Amino acid sequence: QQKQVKLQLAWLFNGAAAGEIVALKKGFFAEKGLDVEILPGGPNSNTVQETLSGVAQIATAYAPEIMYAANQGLPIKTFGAAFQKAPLTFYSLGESNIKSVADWKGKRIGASQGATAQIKVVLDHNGMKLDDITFIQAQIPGLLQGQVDVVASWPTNVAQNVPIVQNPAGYNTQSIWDNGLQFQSNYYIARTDLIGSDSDMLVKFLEACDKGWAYAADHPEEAIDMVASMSSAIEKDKELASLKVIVSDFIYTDETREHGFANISKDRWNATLQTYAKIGEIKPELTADDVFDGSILAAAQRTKR
Amino acid sequence: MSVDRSIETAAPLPRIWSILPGPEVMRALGMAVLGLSLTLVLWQLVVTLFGVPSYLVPAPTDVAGALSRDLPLLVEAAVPTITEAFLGFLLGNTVALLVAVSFVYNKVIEEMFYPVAILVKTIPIVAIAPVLKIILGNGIEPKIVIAALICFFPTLVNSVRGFRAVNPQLLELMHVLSASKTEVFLRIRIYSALPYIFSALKISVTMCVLGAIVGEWIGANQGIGYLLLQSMFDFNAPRLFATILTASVIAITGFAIVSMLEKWVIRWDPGAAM
Amino acid sequence: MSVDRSIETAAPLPRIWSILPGPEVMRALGMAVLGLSLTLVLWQLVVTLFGVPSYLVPAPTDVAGALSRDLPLLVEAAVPTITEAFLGFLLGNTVALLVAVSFVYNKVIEEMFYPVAILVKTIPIVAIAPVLKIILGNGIEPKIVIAALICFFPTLVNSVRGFRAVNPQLLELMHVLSASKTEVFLRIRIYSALPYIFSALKISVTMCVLGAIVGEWIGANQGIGYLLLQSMFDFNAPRLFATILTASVIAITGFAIVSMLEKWVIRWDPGAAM
Amino acid sequence: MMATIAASGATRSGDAHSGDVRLSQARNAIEIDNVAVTFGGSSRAVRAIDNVSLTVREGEFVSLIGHSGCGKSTLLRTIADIIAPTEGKVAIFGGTPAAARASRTFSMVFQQSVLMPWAKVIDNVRLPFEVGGANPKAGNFMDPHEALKLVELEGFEDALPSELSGGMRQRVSIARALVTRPKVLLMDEPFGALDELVRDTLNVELLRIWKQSGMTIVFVTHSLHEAVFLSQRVVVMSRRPSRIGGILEIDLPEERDLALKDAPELGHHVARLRDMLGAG
Amino acid sequence: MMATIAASGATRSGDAHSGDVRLSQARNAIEIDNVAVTFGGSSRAVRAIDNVSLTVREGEFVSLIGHSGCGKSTLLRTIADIIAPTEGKVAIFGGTPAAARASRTFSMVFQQSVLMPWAKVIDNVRLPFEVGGANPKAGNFMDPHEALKLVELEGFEDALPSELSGGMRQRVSIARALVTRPKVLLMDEPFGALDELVRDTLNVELLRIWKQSGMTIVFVTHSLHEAVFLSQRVVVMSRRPSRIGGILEIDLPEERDLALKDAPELGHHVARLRDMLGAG
Ligand SMILES: Nc1ncnc2c1ncn2[C@@H]1O[C@H](COP(=O)(O)OP(=O)(O)OP(=O)(O)O)[C@@H](O)[C@H]1O
Ligand SMILES: Nc1ncnc2c1ncn2[C@@H]1O[C@H](COP(=O)(O)OP(=O)(O)OP(=O)(O)O)[C@@H](O)[C@H]1O
Ligand SMILES: Cc1ncc(C[n+]2csc(CCO)c2C)c(N)n1
Ligand SMILES: [Mg+2]
Ligand SMILES: [Mg+2]
Repeated sequence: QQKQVKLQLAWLFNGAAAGEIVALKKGFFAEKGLDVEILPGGPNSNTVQETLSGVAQIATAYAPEIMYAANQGLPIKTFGAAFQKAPLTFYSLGESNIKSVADWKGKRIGASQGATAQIKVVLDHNGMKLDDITFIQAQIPGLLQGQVDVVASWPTNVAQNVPIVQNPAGYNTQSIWDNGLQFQSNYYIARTDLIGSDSDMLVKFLEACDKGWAYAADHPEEAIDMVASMSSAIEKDKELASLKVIVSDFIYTDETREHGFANISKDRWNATLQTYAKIGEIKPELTADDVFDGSILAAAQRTKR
Repeated sequence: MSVDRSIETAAPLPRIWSILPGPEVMRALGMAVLGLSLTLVLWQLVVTLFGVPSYLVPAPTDVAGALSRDLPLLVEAAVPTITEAFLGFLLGNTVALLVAVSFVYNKVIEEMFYPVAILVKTIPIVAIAPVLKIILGNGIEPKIVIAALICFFPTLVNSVRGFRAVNPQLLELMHVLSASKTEVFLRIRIYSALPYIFSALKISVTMCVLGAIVGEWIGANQGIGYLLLQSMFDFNAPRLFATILTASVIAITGFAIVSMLEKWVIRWDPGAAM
Repeated sequence: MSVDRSIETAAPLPRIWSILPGPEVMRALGMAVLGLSLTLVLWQLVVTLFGVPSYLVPAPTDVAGALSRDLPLLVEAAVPTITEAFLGFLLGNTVALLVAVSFVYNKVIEEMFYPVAILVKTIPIVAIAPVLKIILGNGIEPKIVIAALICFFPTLVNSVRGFRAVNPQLLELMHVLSASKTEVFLRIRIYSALPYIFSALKISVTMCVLGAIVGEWIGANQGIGYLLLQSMFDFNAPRLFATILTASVIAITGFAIVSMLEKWVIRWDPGAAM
Repeated sequence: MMATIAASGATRSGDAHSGDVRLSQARNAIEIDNVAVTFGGSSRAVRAIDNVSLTVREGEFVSLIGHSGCGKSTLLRTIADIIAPTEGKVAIFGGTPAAARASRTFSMVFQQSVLMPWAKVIDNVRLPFEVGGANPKAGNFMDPHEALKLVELEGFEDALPSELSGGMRQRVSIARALVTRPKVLLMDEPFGALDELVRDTLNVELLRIWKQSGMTIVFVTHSLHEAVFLSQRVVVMSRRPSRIGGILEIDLPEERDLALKDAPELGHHVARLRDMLGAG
Repeated sequence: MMATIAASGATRSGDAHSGDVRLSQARNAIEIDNVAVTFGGSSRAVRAIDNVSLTVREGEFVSLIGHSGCGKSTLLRTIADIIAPTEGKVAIFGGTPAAARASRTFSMVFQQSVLMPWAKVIDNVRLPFEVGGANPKAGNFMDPHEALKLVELEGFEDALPSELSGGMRQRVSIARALVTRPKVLLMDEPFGALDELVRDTLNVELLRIWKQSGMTIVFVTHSLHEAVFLSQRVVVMSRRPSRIGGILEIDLPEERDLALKDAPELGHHVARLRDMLGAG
């Protein structure tokens, strides 16, 4: 008897969910007795609310929204993090010669509205304030058209970054990871009560995802074919490039080599929460226990690579 | 100052109504193609002259390339979106008409619930998307409801207006005949409202396409909305614009169908009183 | 079957038109408050009975708390949004009326460019947000343009319809008087179209508020749209709903103003022919 | 003024309360008691009619004449329960006009033809069959085609109103009023848009229907000849605010044919009415 | 059929080509040459008028009579350039109707009052001053208040059309037609909704204006008395498809007053017309 589970993704089916899709397509979930349905997300999707309200038992989510949810006392927790590092990186064109966050002073920094807090933390880390820069909501075209000097993007989204990467004068980057904000990404979240009551299912889920990502890492072309079978508009060549970056730089890091797939440490969460508390985004009394339950990671057999 | 010759419509030429593509329809089609072509030429000119980069706005030629390359993809994506839009159109307009009828039947209901309708209209979809997903699941239903929500309001406003824009002398006649409110509705108000209702349907037929697209943004792996997001994410501007064009073709087709229906239904002169 | 008593409007009671709040306006206001209150009660009941969690849909009492707590914030946020919505309303409707006039002047223009108008209408804002930002910068302008884009279409469709819904006998009269097209427009078509135009304005006055909000989503650090996003981000559902309510109040107020203007402008019976 | 007229020859006071034994033998079809109507217009309040009292017996044919704008239509619309009188009251067969309306006791022909522009001629005529709970009574009704034949419009069943001439539209309205075989017929200048020949035909036809059916007819006209030719009594309304200026009893033989139209007796009555109108 | 009538007494053929020396002394105001109009309706094509030729001299007063629906309005609308004839052509003072229209050579009074419901009475009357490039010629025009006085509507300047009775609306239309002092006046049953007294007054007034101004008037009416009283010639139209059934020359004195309305000479002409109508 298969156990029915729904996984709500934060975004459309693409390379960032390759491991989960492979686990589904290769039957890794089924092997564990799970009948998983993966639901695509989108800009009008809110996975924290959807998990809370039972649209899905498990979802992927990003660090900021998890912290804000915890700040409101909402009963969800992370039990793993597919991306070991949050990829958010600030790009500038070579012409503008912005080599470090210190060079941001007086510059126009473009990002989505939601990235304001991250920028604040990065600035804070470099002894600056939001007033020292001009924040503009902008995307890559804004950088290329000279509306901003720096723009936030994810290096994993290879297709998006093509115009920057191909800039004749080169480009410079500052990632949040290297600039004082070390949180992870594509966290697996579930309701707190579910983590308590059905840890067995979550463990099996995590083990299947682990297997899926490992398979995707070893067979990227096949993985992308599987993604494309669920997402007809995927451009396989671009997505393959993305997947390779995702696997090599974000799924598998030193930390997974040591602790295994999807690892989260309390210390990292505590540090992250502190940076957000410091700039007043969340209550200072929040701790890793409010956002993280380590029992699933501890119980799961995880690949170390 | 040129003299108004629009009076020519009163000239005694035989008019042929038909919903089958007659010469009139072919002409309209030709004109539409001409208008769109002109727009494309202008667009191409602007893109070329000002050197607009293709990641921002691709040239029509690029879009044409994407169109021909991705045609199967676009057609495949159009199917669910058309379904959602059509069902949303039916649902939204039916509800709007029913609410409008209740408003016109009872002024108190109108005064009480018109503001509520506006309130519902001002709720951004993103704010209630999770609620819709819980109640309606992940299938086609929430998309239909979003399309319906989006096209509900124009039809409500127009049909309330239309149901009231009745020749007062006809109301007097019906009064003398002791017609019930329902009879006045079925025999007089509906006809008086038809020009308004068709006008509203023309608005909502385009809105419901947009509604279905926005609906797909709460989570989908098919449909025009999905394709739009994926193309945006991939920075595939030609495909993005080809997708937008596909949405437009759906909307324009819907508009044309409603227009033909209108011609077919309203055969009297809506400005005339007899 | 109750008999239609709507004929009572033909009874010889003195009607007082006024845009100042008279007893009629006060009554309408009271009814609106009643209707909204009823909705709130229902909402509270549903939330309480079904145990709807407050992160999804907060109870009206929670929202009321947020409203009173955040009132200064909400008022402050309302100012830029109202400005954008109002200017967008002016811009969108002016352009729509001008285009409608050109359509009615020249059938060929209509046949060629109605499809183009639909195309423009079906472009999702997010898809052209980067272009808008580059052309219009990051100030209030792109928000105004988005609000205008969103309310353009209903007014276009309704006024094209309205300009054509003219009593054919009046057209004959103007023809005999050799009136130019412009004169027919200014003296006949505008009046015939007014009921349609006001209906469209009622639709677009609510749409332009939503348009300004969506405009703020592509880049703003103030306004209702900003507050909405921020509240959503923070999972502050009570504040989110308080913000939506604020948007509704703006829209309802706009709607009420347009309705009063309509009463004040259209003093004749729009269904009547003399 | 009213006194002047009442004193003169064949006229008598319009005051229904001054009971006339000869007239009160039949039932009263319509009793108008001290009715006044005031309109509140955009510019000023207009008292259209004032202090009008009139009793119409069952089976009587009464015409209303008066200057344009004096309030004839207003009075007829008050009887038909379209306008609520500002003062006074109206009774139809002792009941309210609303009850009479509901029971299809009367039909009304409006001054301007009021047709549904979207409906075929035959559907316009059929309308009274199809609304107001008329179906149960429909057994008594006239065949719509027959009604159209009465007004000489056979062959136009399927035309739209916009395809008809002014007079043809007016005749469709008349057919619609006749089709229910009402006990009371209220007609507001029904033949105003018709040529004399059709008008003559319809006059004779109307008299025939009236005789045959025992209908009560209140007939507004601006043709004095027509009023005299058709009516048993002609009510002359004075200028605004309109009262009843006088009533002329038409003591012509019951059997009337077209020859009468040119007869000197009729001319005499017409001249009387013209005097009364001039005095009003 | 036309031959029968042409042979009889005072009538003559309506064929404008059979030039009559007596009539051709004045300029021709209106020449209608073999005009036919066919309507393509929703159900069938209707030939409303067929083969109509008629010449109206400058300064002439011609009435059109004929059965309801025979095509009188259609003919008038063809002259006024509202309907393009399916066959044949119309000339006004030798030019096209369109040119005549543009130069304000004619005014038209429609069968149904056509008023702007949103405009005050005075603004409705003033309309011809304000459109069609009329301003330069306005010096010649009548004061709108004077025009309203002519139709006995002083005091109603600021009323809306919905506040007027049917006859009052009709009179506003007449005032609007007169206000431009046109050389040709086309009137489609203008007095149809008026009581006889007002109608008599306006008849006399119209004759006075006609005499004084040297206007050419084409007048559609369904009152044979009115046609005879007003006109120099009465054109009788036959049944649909309508042709000119005959023309009656009215050899009454130029000076006509109300007394004539009851005179036997007039009655004689009316009887003639009735015969012609019956034959048509
Ligand atoms: N728009 C139209 N479409 C079809 N048929 C029409 C149209 N207008 C008029 N007719 C037909 O043309 C004929 C002549 O109409 P017209 O209005 O000229 O008559 P008329 O002589 O003025 O009648 P009346 O005295 O009743 O006003 C009628 O039979 C009518 O049915
Ligand atoms: N809705 C209204 N508002 C204001 N005044 C009105 C209204 N209806 C009628 N009147 C006025 O009431 C008076 C009587 O109008 P009514 O229509 O009864 O006249 P009538 O005798 O039928 O005239 P006619 O013979 O011209 O039809 C007129 O002076 C008119 O101006
Ligand atoms: C500049 C930039 N900002 C935010 C996101 C967030 N986002 C949008 S879609 C998506 C899913 C990626 O697989 C994510 C994380 C991004 N990608 N790039
Ligand atoms: Mg009247
Ligand atoms: Mg006519």
